[in-house]
Amino acid sequence: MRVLTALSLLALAGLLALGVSGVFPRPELPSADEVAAEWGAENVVAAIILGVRLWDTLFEILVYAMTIVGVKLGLRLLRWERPLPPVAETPLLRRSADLLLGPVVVFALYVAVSGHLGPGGGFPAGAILGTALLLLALAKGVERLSAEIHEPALEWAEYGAIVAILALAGGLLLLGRRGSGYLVAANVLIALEVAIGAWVVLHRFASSRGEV
Amino acid sequence: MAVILLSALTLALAVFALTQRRLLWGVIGVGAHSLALAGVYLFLAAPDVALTQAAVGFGLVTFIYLLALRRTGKLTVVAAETPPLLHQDGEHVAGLEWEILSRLGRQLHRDVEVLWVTRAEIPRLLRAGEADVGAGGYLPRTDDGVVLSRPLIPTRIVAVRCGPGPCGAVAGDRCQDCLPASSVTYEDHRELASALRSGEIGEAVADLLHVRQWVLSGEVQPSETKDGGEAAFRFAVAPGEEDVRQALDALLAELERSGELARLIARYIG
Amino acid sequence: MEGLAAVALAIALVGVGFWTLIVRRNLIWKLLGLNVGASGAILFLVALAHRPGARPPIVGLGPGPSADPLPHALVLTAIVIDFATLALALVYVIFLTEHRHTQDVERLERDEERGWPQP
Amino acid sequence: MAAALSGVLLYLGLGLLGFVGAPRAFSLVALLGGATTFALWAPGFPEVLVGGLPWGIAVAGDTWTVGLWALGLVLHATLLVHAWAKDSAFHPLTTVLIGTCLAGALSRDLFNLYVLMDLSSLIALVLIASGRRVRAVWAGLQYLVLTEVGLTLYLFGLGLVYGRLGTLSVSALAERGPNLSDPALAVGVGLLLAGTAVKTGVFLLGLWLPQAHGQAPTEVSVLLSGIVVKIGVVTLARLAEAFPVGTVLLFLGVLTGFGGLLYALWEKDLKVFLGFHTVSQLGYMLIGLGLGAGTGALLYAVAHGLFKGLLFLAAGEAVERTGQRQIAFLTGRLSLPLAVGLGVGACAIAGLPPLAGFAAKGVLALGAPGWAKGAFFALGLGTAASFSKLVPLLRPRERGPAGGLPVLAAAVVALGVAGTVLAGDLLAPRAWGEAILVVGLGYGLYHGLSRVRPGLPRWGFDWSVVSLLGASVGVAGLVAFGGL
Repeated sequence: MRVLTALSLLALAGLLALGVSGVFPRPELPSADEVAAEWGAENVVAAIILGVRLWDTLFEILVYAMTIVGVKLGLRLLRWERPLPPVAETPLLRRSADLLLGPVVVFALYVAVSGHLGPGGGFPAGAILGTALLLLALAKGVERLSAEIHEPALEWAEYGAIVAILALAGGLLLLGRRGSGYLVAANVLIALEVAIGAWVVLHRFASSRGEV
Repeated sequence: MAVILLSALTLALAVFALTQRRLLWGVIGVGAHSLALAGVYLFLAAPDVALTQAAVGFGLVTFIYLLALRRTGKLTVVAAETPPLLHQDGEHVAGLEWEILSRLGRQLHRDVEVLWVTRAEIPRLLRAGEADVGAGGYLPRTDDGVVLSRPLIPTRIVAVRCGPGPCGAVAGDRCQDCLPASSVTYEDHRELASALRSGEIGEAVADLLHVRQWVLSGEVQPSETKDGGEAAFRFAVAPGEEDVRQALDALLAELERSGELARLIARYIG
Repeated sequence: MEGLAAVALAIALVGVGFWTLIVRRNLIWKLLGLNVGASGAILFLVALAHRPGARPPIVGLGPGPSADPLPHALVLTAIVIDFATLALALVYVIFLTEHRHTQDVERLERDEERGWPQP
Repeated sequence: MAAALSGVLLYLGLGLLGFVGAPRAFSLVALLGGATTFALWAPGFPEVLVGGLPWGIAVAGDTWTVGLWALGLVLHATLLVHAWAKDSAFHPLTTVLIGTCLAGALSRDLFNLYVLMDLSSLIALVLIASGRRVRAVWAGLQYLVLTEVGLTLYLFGLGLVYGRLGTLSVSALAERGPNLSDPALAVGVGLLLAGTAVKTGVFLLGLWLPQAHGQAPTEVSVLLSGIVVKIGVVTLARLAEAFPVGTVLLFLGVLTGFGGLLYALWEKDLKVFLGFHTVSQLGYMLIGLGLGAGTGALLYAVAHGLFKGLLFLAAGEAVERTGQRQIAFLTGRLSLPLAVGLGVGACAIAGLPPLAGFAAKGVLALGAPGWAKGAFFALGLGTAASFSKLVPLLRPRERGPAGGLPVLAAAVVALGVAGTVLAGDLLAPRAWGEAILVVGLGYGLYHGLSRVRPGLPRWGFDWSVVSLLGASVGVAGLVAFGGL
């Protein structure tokens, strides 16, 4: 099997190299800056993601949302024979977690809101927020935190955010509205949805022990 | 230039990660690879991709791997082959310690994987984080630097003399501590026994379990035996694997209380 | 030159990743290999979008031509998709570990042939 | 255009709302909304760039779109009738999945199709694993990994094609007159084809299909074979539109047709058997695409969605109610509606007139060259022979609930009658006689074959990946060096 694998991988690499060697000369690029201006952005990538190819981005968001559903359904099935050992908790860790919370949220918000001007956008912002929140939560002890969180509210916020994005997309694509305000709104909604999703997924991975 | 250097680094990290033996190192390596990849994107004039790669490809992915590993990782056992405690039986591992280790694996939701090594290597591998548990009739030396479980089976250290000559033991064993400084060490008990039989050494220090096997099989006919004091077989646990040690101790205590341990000893050792 | 180095890296990553995916027996190792292989495809797109001396596709970031912004946008989607795939796959690996006490593909296949006896 | 897009948005949004509450109601409203928007845009609309120039996503309503929308809506209606009482996650997931498939039928953009193929596999995987059975999860995991490898290859191909031609839209690619003697395009197109073939489940490339379809819960199998596979088929149809790859598709079609059939002939597990037949039936669609007979391939895709849905529904119910998966143990244990459903489905797939399979096979063969007719004949013979295994199952034991079976059975009959009447030539006694002759010969062949027991190789996980890579390299090499 190893021989066959090596042969096919080598052949694949050879084919790809052959393909790359033939990729020149490259076609002319359309003028990107005008597209960005038309959508009210300075970052052309943001104009593409939230404007020209918003239709793709919708499905990307759905990929993410369906993964969350899958993780929820999948990790609920587990039967833990033994509870997990609690995460070590020290007062110092808890204090610094409280202190870090503010800056992290502000930074993530900045990444989201400025996404149409420079590098950034809803997805990285949401990922940063979700990951950082869970790290802080682990420092504080997941058990206590999950008791404090109102799961249905989180679910409402998550699906509400996606439906709002869908509605916004409908408005942008079907009615032809454009402008930086829409881009900021879309980025913030995406960041919200991604952050909640990251939080839910990681939280499940960290603490699920199955209700079956 | 920066791209070329970073590319080489990225590839090296990927190769490093994927050739590791321990999953944890693999995950950490792939995480580092993702981060280096984000650097490559930055130099390829793709700052958006770099940021997303760092936040999602590096942050979320590594985090989720680590969380998944926490409950599904392999329990790597390094051991010297010691029938009837732990030995390879055809395709499978068998023995008294195997019964306990496989129970431990089930409890921790981790696959147990046994790697056969020499006795002297066990503490080094555990300290380096290459393995979680050391086993195979482990008699700890005082300066091992590993964490020990509760005693599993009590035994004694015995010196057997067959003729004139120096004294030998297995390297890395507690028995090594009982020897005079000029003595000879061997890699495993089989070598020790054959050296004793061939007259290469005149005396051997070993645990009672091995000595009994030698005597029962007629391999060694001692002319004189000396008692070297009490000892106990234990499991060694890598420092830092506190939950493994706790689970192991709890399991051993439970087996002892229910009498299961005594039954196992009767079945395997008699 | 820079683009070509990145393309070479992308092809190498796919090789290394898929090799691991096939040769390793543990499911999590396989997923790590898949991860590296998929990151190769993403790098490939970004590398092909790069042109010599290109600036990032952000208005006002210096003179000269910008890199092709479209592949960058596509790749953002692909990165998220890779993460989603990985998360789901890990959930099911955990599920199998729970129910079969193993992540070893050969053992799972042997169990499959024997009709999944109780572990 | 606006109607079609809002139909998709409606499906997705209502499906998501279903996760929060009232799943059945939202699913039903989505179906009604989808049907309404369908009526608004049918019979089609010209291509539009959603998002505008220069990089917008091309969508259009052509015959494929119409056919797959109709198929998706019928399957959705069937599942609503059949699985009204299913648990809360099933209906929203189904709704979103169908919405994804509707979007896939609309899309004429290679990257959009990539995202949709990936999304549909992920949702399908969640649905497969929702059965909470170890074997389903194991099959689903292999499905996920293999699909992901295939889609990675697809991305490579996409990079090459985009890098060379600078566009992703199918029509724009076709306009630029792609020339496959250009190595970048040849390799790129080869990898695009291979990646899509993996996702579609073509033999040797997508070896995940039979187990994943066979081990999934009943309703999920219906969706998988009914419509999820068709996203791959429609992507292949788009690729065939953009690039001159007919010969490769013919090659893949013959490969998957006979490869799947070979395994189906000796498979004993009822649902896995049906899964192998999905692999085999793909052969008809790919050969149709390769010959340039788009209508025939589309008709076959829709007909296959309906009759395979019917077969999986009946077989799945039988398996779930009796707890037996082996065909031999199911003899005489089916209730009346299940036996009738299985019978109608088997007759349709074998090509008995005037059912859907007969019409689709007839239309496909209308303009086909001689060798293709021979291949269709051999495939039909093998299909009839392998489905002869199910004849003992058709004797019902008692009455029972029919669920969604009548909806699909009626659709199979209606499509068959309509296709037969509209195609004209198929009303001739000769066509009917030939079809019945093939089935009769196949039944005879079955009795001959039942004595042979060949040792077909089993494909483990690793071997499936190796075969995927090897076959993909083969396909790409064929495009690059085959001088096609």
